[in-house]
Amino acid sequence: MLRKVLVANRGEIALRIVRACRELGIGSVAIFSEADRESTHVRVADEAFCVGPGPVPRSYLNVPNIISAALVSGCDAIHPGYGFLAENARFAEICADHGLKFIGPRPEIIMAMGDKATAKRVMAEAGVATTPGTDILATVELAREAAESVGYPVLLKATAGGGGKGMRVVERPEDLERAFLGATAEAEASFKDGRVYMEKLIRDPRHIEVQVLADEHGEVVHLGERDCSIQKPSHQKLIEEAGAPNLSERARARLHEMAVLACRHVGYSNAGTLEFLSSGDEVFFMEMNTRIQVEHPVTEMVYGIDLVKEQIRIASGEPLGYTQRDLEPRGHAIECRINAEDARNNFAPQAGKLGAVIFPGGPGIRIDTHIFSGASVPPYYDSMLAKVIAFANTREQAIARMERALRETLVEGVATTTEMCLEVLGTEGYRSGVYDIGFLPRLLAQRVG
Amino acid sequence: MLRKVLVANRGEIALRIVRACRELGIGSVAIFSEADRESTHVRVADEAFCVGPGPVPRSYLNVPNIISAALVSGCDAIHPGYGFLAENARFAEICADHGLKFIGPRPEIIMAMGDKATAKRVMAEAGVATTPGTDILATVELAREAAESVGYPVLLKATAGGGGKGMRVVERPEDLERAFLGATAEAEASFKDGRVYMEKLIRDPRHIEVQVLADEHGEVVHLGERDCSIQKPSHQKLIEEAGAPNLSERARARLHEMAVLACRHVGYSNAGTLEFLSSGDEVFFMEMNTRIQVEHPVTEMVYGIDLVKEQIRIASGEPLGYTQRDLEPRGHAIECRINAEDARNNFAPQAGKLGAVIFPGGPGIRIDTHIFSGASVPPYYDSMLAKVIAFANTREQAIARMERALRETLVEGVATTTEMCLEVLGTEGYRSGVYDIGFLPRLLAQRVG
Amino acid sequence: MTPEHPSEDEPSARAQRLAEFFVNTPLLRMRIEREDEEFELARSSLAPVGRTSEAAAVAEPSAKRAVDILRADVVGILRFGRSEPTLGEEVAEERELAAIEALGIRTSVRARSAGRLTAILCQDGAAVDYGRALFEIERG
Amino acid sequence: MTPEHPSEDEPSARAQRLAEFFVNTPLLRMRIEREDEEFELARSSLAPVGRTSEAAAVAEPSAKRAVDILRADVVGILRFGRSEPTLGEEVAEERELAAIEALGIRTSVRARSAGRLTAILCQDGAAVDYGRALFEIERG
Repeated sequence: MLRKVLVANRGEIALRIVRACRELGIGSVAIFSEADRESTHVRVADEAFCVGPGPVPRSYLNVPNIISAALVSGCDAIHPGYGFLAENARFAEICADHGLKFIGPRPEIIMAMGDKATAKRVMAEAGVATTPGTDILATVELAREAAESVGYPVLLKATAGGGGKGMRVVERPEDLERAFLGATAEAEASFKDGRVYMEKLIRDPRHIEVQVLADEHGEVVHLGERDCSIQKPSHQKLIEEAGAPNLSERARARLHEMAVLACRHVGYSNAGTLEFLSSGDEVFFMEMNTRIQVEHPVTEMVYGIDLVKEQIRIASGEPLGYTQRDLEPRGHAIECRINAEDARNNFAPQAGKLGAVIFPGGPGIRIDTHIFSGASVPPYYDSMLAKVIAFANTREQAIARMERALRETLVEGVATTTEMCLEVLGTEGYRSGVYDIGFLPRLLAQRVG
Repeated sequence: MLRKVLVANRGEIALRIVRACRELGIGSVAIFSEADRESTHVRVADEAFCVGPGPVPRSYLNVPNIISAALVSGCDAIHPGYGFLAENARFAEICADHGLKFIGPRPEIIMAMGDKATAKRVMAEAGVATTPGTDILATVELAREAAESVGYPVLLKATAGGGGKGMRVVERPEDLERAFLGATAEAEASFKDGRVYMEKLIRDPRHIEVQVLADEHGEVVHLGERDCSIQKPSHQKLIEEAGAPNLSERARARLHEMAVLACRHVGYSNAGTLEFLSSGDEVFFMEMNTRIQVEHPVTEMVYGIDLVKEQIRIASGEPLGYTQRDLEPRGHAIECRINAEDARNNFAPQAGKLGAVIFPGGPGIRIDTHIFSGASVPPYYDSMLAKVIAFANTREQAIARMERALRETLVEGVATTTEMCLEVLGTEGYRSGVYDIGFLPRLLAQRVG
Repeated sequence: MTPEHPSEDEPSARAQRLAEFFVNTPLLRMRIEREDEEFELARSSLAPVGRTSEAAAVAEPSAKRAVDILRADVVGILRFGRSEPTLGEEVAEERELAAIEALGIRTSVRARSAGRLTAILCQDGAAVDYGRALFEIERG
Repeated sequence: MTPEHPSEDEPSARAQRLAEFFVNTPLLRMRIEREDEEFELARSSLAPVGRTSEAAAVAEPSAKRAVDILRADVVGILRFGRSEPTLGEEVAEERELAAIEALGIRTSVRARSAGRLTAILCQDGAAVDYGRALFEIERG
């Protein structure tokens, strides 16, 4: 087993990883920026090193200081969490160069999955259904030909993309040129990589993803799916659940099977998530996240498996020790993200000093948070303050439980998404389980209109 | 289903009941004393009524004000929680007289089980193993005869007893008279009822109890056992777990069977707990608690059943809707009580204003608490501030999880039992699961010596 | 921003004046928008529930004037009698101003001393809880 | 208890003096027992981790004197050079007082101005993190 892990992250996920280390009897070393000196992950870890000032490039992306902290504190591994350096293949290589085990898949897999076009090609080779589309399109002319063959409406996407940057919907041939040039320019500006590719636009899809775990000895299991279709207009997830409601057993089985197939094909190891778009009974591979996800707790609740502990065990070289047959989901889990955001103002992020903070508890409620009464919310980072997770035997009970939990939640000092989550949970659409990624944007548009 | 429930309690259990009401879509009315005006159960309930000043007899035992609050707010039921009026048969009758459903068993059962000698006789009739012993002993002479037949050492106990008051251990015949007179006088002083009875003293027993649920249509199920042997010298429980470690399957099955048998025999309804002393493979009925217990969450975790919701459903006249065969425990759960007590000073209760309060979270951690940063701990009430419950697939993992959770716990402003719990969890005795009710007293005695 | 001493016209000074005003109102939240600035003030929802502002409002004058606050000492329904109390009227000591009905029992609410009824803080038929302020009497 | 004005000899006054003393110590907890009374003082464990008391101790004099605090700006192992810095010695501007080794690279810690070395806040061979105060120099 690994002896001591540097946690190269902050906030709730850093705390989450420290907790897993503790429960495994492994040492933990936190890093923090000057803005996070009082944060919970710093208080709770065995040791903590300041790695730079508040702004992310100077602290949480300060690779030399992070690696140096790991070395001087005698760590033998680094857990990157999500965001920051989690999907940076070069960072994974640097860890290896310094004799530090990067807790995640091999660098070449991070690299391959980080390039969306490559990822899609690899998955198609593995027999995974992908959205009809193309490889990199060098010119408008090639894009025009491709669009005719794929069939309008199409989506232009940056290969280095994320967060909707460098993405354009093209409904008609006459809009193609402008969209192509716009997407290329935006991708160039955002990622210093202007290459774009094309996909068939799936209308009103659901975002369904499959959690996988793979050890370093070739054993691969899936831990079912999550529905993450409740997304802000920026495509950031707000509410997730496991399992996905109103999914046919056929589609569900196919998703699980494809996820395992894909991991075996690429020789994947550690935790990962395959994201799919689903429409009716059709599913299309979208991308693979080669790290732990924000929404991993809903899977943990229904499978009774601690995914972060499993990540560490796998990185230690241990075999999974169970097979797919040993895994059986039980009950239903929902996660609501409590973000420091003003939902009335386009989810504008909030910062400042918090007043009273009281989280709910009681049966079936799990709280993952780094904040507390009087804590500071620095302006530099992701706005997520907490995850409230509700678990119950049925989806209906989990919704009722989440509603009562959110009504108890008190976070003073900043605007939060608590009320927005409650509003979603109260809709007929959410309660029936029939919703897609356009659900929240439509709800918001109705409120304005 | 009941429409609106008055919660005749305070603190974490009042909050627990309000939460259950919320999840069932039932209205909730809190009561509070002037000292509890800012407490969480008041903030979270739909309505709240002040019923008197801080001291218990004037508020939480103020039956006229409590009943009146239920009536003027349009409640159709009262949930008594634990302590206060929970095992007061007369209060249950008064509720009925005012058309309020008392959420618990019928008054005559509360009455019968409240008298320890009667309870024991009834249980013996039902075929439940009870400690060898006697009925009420009127004189020292009768006590002497009884002791010869039961065999020394014996225990003299007050029939109205509780909390160790009116209890004496008698090791030798020459100590009997003094012990008898002492027990009688103490019982008279404490309970205005000097009657005592005798039991065989079980040396170094474990305290194991069985949770039952019975609907008002005759269906009875058990929800396994809890081991509550980690007790303070005052016999108050500090750490509980489900299931009991190192219990033979034969003893376990017998306990479960006897509990169900007893409930059927007395026509029990609602939630209840049968407490046993266990020594080796022998088990002896001790008493029955006709209410929800403090430690009910450990059972909820392993059975996936919300006991307080079940109490309300049962009181609404609903059938259980499942049988013993549908119930299967999963994993292991431990509860630690975080009390405002100075463990270095004989667990002297603490009161005052709290500073920072931060509870742990993450996978497998459940928190039931009414306190928060800056809350007041009034001097009038039970010193329990919070229950930290850890759940995991195995007992070993649950212990590791609890240890990391307690290390994260921060309650400033009063001394708490957090460190004491950690100390117990760290012992070889606790970890091996081989411990009895003398375990904590011995640990404390060692520290002093 | 230039580091000068804040003048009366600066936002921080205005915010402070607003805050001082706000804490003396019974409002939970106050939002002011002008052309170039916005202020939002909110009271902590952790403030004591119920009669806080009322209690503060009635407690303060008693320090300066000789004032009795009559409070409910049982939980029940408040009933005004046949002669409904009128704001400003002179009341005699032991005058029954109302009664609280609970469990079929009627508990009188009586003036502890003669004086003038300076506030009626309750309504006929309302459910009242323990300690609820009902009447204010300025002793004559 | 009789409501008198607290004198210097009363527990509350002594507690206050103790508290004032305590906050200026680096102690986390202090307990004093005498025949008839006990005092226990504890620092909030929520206080900023690490170098708080040290930072406060070195930050204060800088207001009165012309003091430079030299801090680590990389994470690594601190190494004193061949000429180990000595408390009280006069240092020249740009004098290398120590270096931080990290990933095989050596980063010098140099005096920003000439002056007297008034505090050495670090040890040879210690792991230092970003912002850690290392030396205090009173500018000459």
